[in-house]
Amino acid sequence: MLTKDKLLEFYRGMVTIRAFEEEVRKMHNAGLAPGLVHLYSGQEAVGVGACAALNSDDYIASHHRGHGHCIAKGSELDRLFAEIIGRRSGYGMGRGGSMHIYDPATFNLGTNGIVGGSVPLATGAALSAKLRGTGQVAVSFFGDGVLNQGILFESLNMAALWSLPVVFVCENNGYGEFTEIDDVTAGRPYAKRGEAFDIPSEKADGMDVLAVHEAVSKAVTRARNGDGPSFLIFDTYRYSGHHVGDKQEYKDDEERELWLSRDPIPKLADMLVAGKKIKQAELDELDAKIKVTVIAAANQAKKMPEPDADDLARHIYAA
Amino acid sequence: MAKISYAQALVDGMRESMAADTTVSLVGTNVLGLGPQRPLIEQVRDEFPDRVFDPPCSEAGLASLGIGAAMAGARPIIDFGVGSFSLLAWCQLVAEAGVAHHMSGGQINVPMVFTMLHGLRGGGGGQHSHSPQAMLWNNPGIEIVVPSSPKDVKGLFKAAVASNNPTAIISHARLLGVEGEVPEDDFVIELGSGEIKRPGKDISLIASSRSVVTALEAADELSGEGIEAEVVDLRTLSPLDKDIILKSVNNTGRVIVIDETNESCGVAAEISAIISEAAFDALKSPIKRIARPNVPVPASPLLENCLDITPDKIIAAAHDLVGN
Amino acid sequence: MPPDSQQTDRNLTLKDAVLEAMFEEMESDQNVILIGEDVGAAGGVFKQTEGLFETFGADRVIDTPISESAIFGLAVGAAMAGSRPIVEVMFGDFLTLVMDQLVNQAAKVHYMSAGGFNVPLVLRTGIGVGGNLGPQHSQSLHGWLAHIPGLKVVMPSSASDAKGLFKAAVRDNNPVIFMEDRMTYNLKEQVPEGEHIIPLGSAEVKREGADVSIYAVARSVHTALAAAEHLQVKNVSAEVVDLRTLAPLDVETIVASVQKTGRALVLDGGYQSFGITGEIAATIGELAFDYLDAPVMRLAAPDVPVPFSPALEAMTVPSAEQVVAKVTGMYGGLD
Amino acid sequence: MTDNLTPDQNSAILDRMLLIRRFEEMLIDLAGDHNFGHYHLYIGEEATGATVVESLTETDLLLTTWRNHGHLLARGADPGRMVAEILGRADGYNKGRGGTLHLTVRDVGFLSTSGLVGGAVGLASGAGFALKQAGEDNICVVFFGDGAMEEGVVFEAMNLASLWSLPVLFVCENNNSGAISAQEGGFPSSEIAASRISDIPKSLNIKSELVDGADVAAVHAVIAEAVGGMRKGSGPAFIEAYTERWPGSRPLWPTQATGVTQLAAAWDPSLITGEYAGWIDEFDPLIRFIRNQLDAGVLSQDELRERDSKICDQIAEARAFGEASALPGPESALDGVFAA
Repeated sequence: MLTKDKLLEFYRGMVTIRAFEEEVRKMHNAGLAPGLVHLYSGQEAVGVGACAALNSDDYIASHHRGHGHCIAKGSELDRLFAEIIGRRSGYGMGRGGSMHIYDPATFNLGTNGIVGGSVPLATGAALSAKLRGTGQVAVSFFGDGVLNQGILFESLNMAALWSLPVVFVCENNGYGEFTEIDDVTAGRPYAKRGEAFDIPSEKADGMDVLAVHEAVSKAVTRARNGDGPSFLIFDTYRYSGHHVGDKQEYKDDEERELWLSRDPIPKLADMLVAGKKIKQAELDELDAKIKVTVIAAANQAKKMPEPDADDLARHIYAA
Repeated sequence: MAKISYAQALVDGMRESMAADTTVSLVGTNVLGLGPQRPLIEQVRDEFPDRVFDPPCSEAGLASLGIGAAMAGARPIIDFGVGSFSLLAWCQLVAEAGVAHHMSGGQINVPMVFTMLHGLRGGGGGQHSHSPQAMLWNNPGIEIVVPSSPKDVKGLFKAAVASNNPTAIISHARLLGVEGEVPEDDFVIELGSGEIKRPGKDISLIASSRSVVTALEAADELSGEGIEAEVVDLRTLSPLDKDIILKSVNNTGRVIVIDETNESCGVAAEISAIISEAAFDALKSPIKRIARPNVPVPASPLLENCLDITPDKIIAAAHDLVGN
Repeated sequence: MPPDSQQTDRNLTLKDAVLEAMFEEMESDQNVILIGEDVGAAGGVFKQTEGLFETFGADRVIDTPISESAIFGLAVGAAMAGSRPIVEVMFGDFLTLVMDQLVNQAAKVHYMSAGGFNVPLVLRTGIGVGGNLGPQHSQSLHGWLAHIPGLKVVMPSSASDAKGLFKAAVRDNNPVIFMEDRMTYNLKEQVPEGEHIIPLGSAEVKREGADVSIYAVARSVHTALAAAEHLQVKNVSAEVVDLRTLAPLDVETIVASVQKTGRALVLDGGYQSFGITGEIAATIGELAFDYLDAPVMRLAAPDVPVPFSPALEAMTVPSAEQVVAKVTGMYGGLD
Repeated sequence: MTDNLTPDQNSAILDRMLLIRRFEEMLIDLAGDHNFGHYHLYIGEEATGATVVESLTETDLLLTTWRNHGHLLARGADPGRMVAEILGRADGYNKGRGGTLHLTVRDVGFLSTSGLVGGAVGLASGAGFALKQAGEDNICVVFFGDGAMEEGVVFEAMNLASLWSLPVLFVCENNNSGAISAQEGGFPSSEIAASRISDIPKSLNIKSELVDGADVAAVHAVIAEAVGGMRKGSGPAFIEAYTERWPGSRPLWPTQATGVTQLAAAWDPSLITGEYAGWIDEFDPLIRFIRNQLDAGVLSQDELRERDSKICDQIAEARAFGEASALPGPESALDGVFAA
């Protein structure tokens, strides 16, 4: 049974990510965040539920829609904003941007611009952890599009062969860019892709932070006990489309409303209130506080200095 | 002559190719990126609904699919969207498509087209800004088309589809919206034919893709100072029109090679080496290269702009040479 | 320890010199691991990893499935997490299969994370034409790698250099591609025992000369040295510069040599178009134009897939005779 | 398995198996006289290739790998021109550019012989795509080994074939069964976590069958059914044909470990001796098939001897043709990079 503190931690995490992404949207619309920006709004339950199952020194590897994972794993909001708008105090001093945020302090192997990029990276970190005997576990977050990438298949095979402490987390938000994933993916259910390699595989509700947390906790325990990888698929939804500015003409209202009705934040709030763990008014207060914190971090980031052109060629090679 | 955008001209070239040959199909529909020109590709789908496919995210599988289909007699167009993603299918590109004809002793042809966008695009960062053309030609067997204008992309596109070899059509992301005049008649531009985009006697600016546009801007300014720059557009890297390069160098004696691939082992290095081997005696001064510095592309606009090739960089280099 | 290294005679083949370097580095650093196809129990397809599995065990000498892309991606992840993998890609041609991981991940992580993560790994691969392996197992594709900022590229020509460069590569905190021409595997020479490090980015003049500089790496260095002997007979004194690493490139040594001789020939076993010869020629043209008495000439593999037939295959490897012809051409022909 | 093949078909299959066996035995000898580099033999797997082609029409397409000699011969390629190619001669099918690893014969329907693990599988989906676009009922067959199932491109290609219902028959020749393990210092031919290779295509909704690749009738039954369905548009199929690896392929360079095949071993057990007697007796598909045909009374020992003798003559001629063929002119090495 999860404690009230733990449930509130989930709540705080999800609301923070939602508020953060709203600020990113504003920044992008104001021309501050260059390139393509992919928002995590709608998928918060996956990142928060999964990262809450991890120790602080467990690894994660993320994807192009990765702000939520960074926040859930504990990165600082102002430095995240700073990276997204290309400032010198950002995690990558402005070189990476939204799709390439690396944070060694939280054992985050980076958001990634290549579809499937996170998969071998997390598998490799798991191999390293196993060889070094550290007891660390690695989680690879990836989108449904990766279900059709060969690198997933190669990595599943090796993780299973060597019983590596890695959890493969597929966030199925229904679309690869603008294409419905079901239209371009053979084989049902998708969990069979893991089962084919004798990897324990299951699908769970990605709009329910408790379901995510439970599935990932089981997988992490298995990994930490030396019993090898797991393959999890969470069905979820991206409210903002592929990137900020995507008009999402390929979706209909019925679909939108269905998923909105399953929003993980009110779902958890209702549970907390109905279970008399907290009053709605307290949650409202918490929401407001988080919003203030997030906006303050955003403002802080906007004041941070631009990169120095003299830094352009720094860090191409490590010393 | 109608004035249309590069993106529209590309689509027109594709449509005319598909109309002329029923074995031509389009697999992948991010040919025009995700920007404002993106919807134009729907013209192709509307006209040829049975020959346009939205595939899964499987670059290696798709490249293979295209190559195998071409070997079996079709003429597919396989779209990678972003040039950086061609690296996911590199093996298929260079070790299957590039070698099949030669390796089979001429028994097998691979008549197909790969499309992709390259170059600094504004916030593309390290994994969406690669310009793979130099690396592609460092392995023989693939034709490489790098157009700079709407007219050229249309004419070259049709030649690429008609060619019996694998051809990569690499468009600069920032050229898509650029407008230019395109003849209305049915025309094709032969692969391997460069073009003098602006004649001049004092200095040769040799470029391809978007660098041609930048070179033309620089040439205009230089002309105001009394320096007449000749702008040579290579249009295709493979086959390469060496004659047009050497003719221009023999005419001017001074050269700046401008290109957006990374400087080290890039297009500019190769062109420079070709010139110094074949036209050394015509040179009045060292050949200058203006290429992308050897740095992964940073996402920050400020840093990204440092990598961009601007008219100012070309003008400064021209001053150095003419003063030399 | 590998059997050869226990001999008092330190005359080792290039292959054994690298193996010795691997033994020493794995012995001194627990985090160094070896990953690849057939590198473990089988000791490598060319016996190039023989004995490592027996000494360091299956945990540190890891046999993999035939999944080049994921193997290399996994090595990048392991390196970010604190291991120091040596990844073997059996044939240089198979670099095509790891290109995305190499270019889009390994080369950029340090930069994009502003120094937050290092990727200390060595990708070891065998290259070069020979043995009639045909178009998919014979190429030398280092031009691509030298084009990508963030990668270091090492190409030794001799056993002693191979050991010293390999040890430096393993200790380097960046992704290093270590390319050995299989046709040099059995070349022997005296190799220093124990700690012997050659810093990456240091070219070496392998033969002093006054009249012409010949630049080369790996097997081509031997071609250049053979050509230099022929040229001596024609009273042309050739200097042979072994670049040893393409990235970092020792521009200083390159320029110093041509400033002395006034003539340059760049020789390479990789493809000419957009390859390393173009880069060196352009660099010399930019930095030493005024010293040049003749155009910088290039001799590289012709732009053709490497054919299988012995008769055809030989045509794709630059020969000493061709070097001599190119150099004499710079003098308008010599007897 | 009941015999579902006609006597004519059985006879043709036997001739193909004999041709392949004698060709490859000759190659081992040839390799002693000429250094043509690293090569791979099909001995022990003949029943698969020789039988699969029975279900194909002239216009079907094929793709294969470095272990291709059996497939090409089964499909009717000229052994003499094959020897010429293996020796890198001008009369070779690829004019000396391909060699054993890339021997391709377009005239009998082969599109590619890729040297890259899994390379041919990716191309096969493309061939299937073109055939489907063309709208005829032709199919495409791709032969590959178990190691290919470790390559990501194979998975991507199978997903596409399944998704778009492409007429591709994936024939995985798994010769890993009982292969020497890595611990014995040999080369395991695959490292796959899946309990059964055929589970992988099944996860992509591809109909998959497992068959004893040394059993002609069994191979024919699964192939004929799969091909029949594919011609009617049922989409791709995957057949895993397993064989016991021929001892002569260990370690990596083929050796005449089991000796030149004595066909009489099919009826005279005293001829089955030596270290690998077990393989010859139980797993050699040629011996098995001859026994089967003799038992069925459709073949006599004399007839077999006569046919073998003819095939051996044909192989000797092929060898002589290949050896007599000239090396290509070196200047031609640079020709033909691009098609006209």
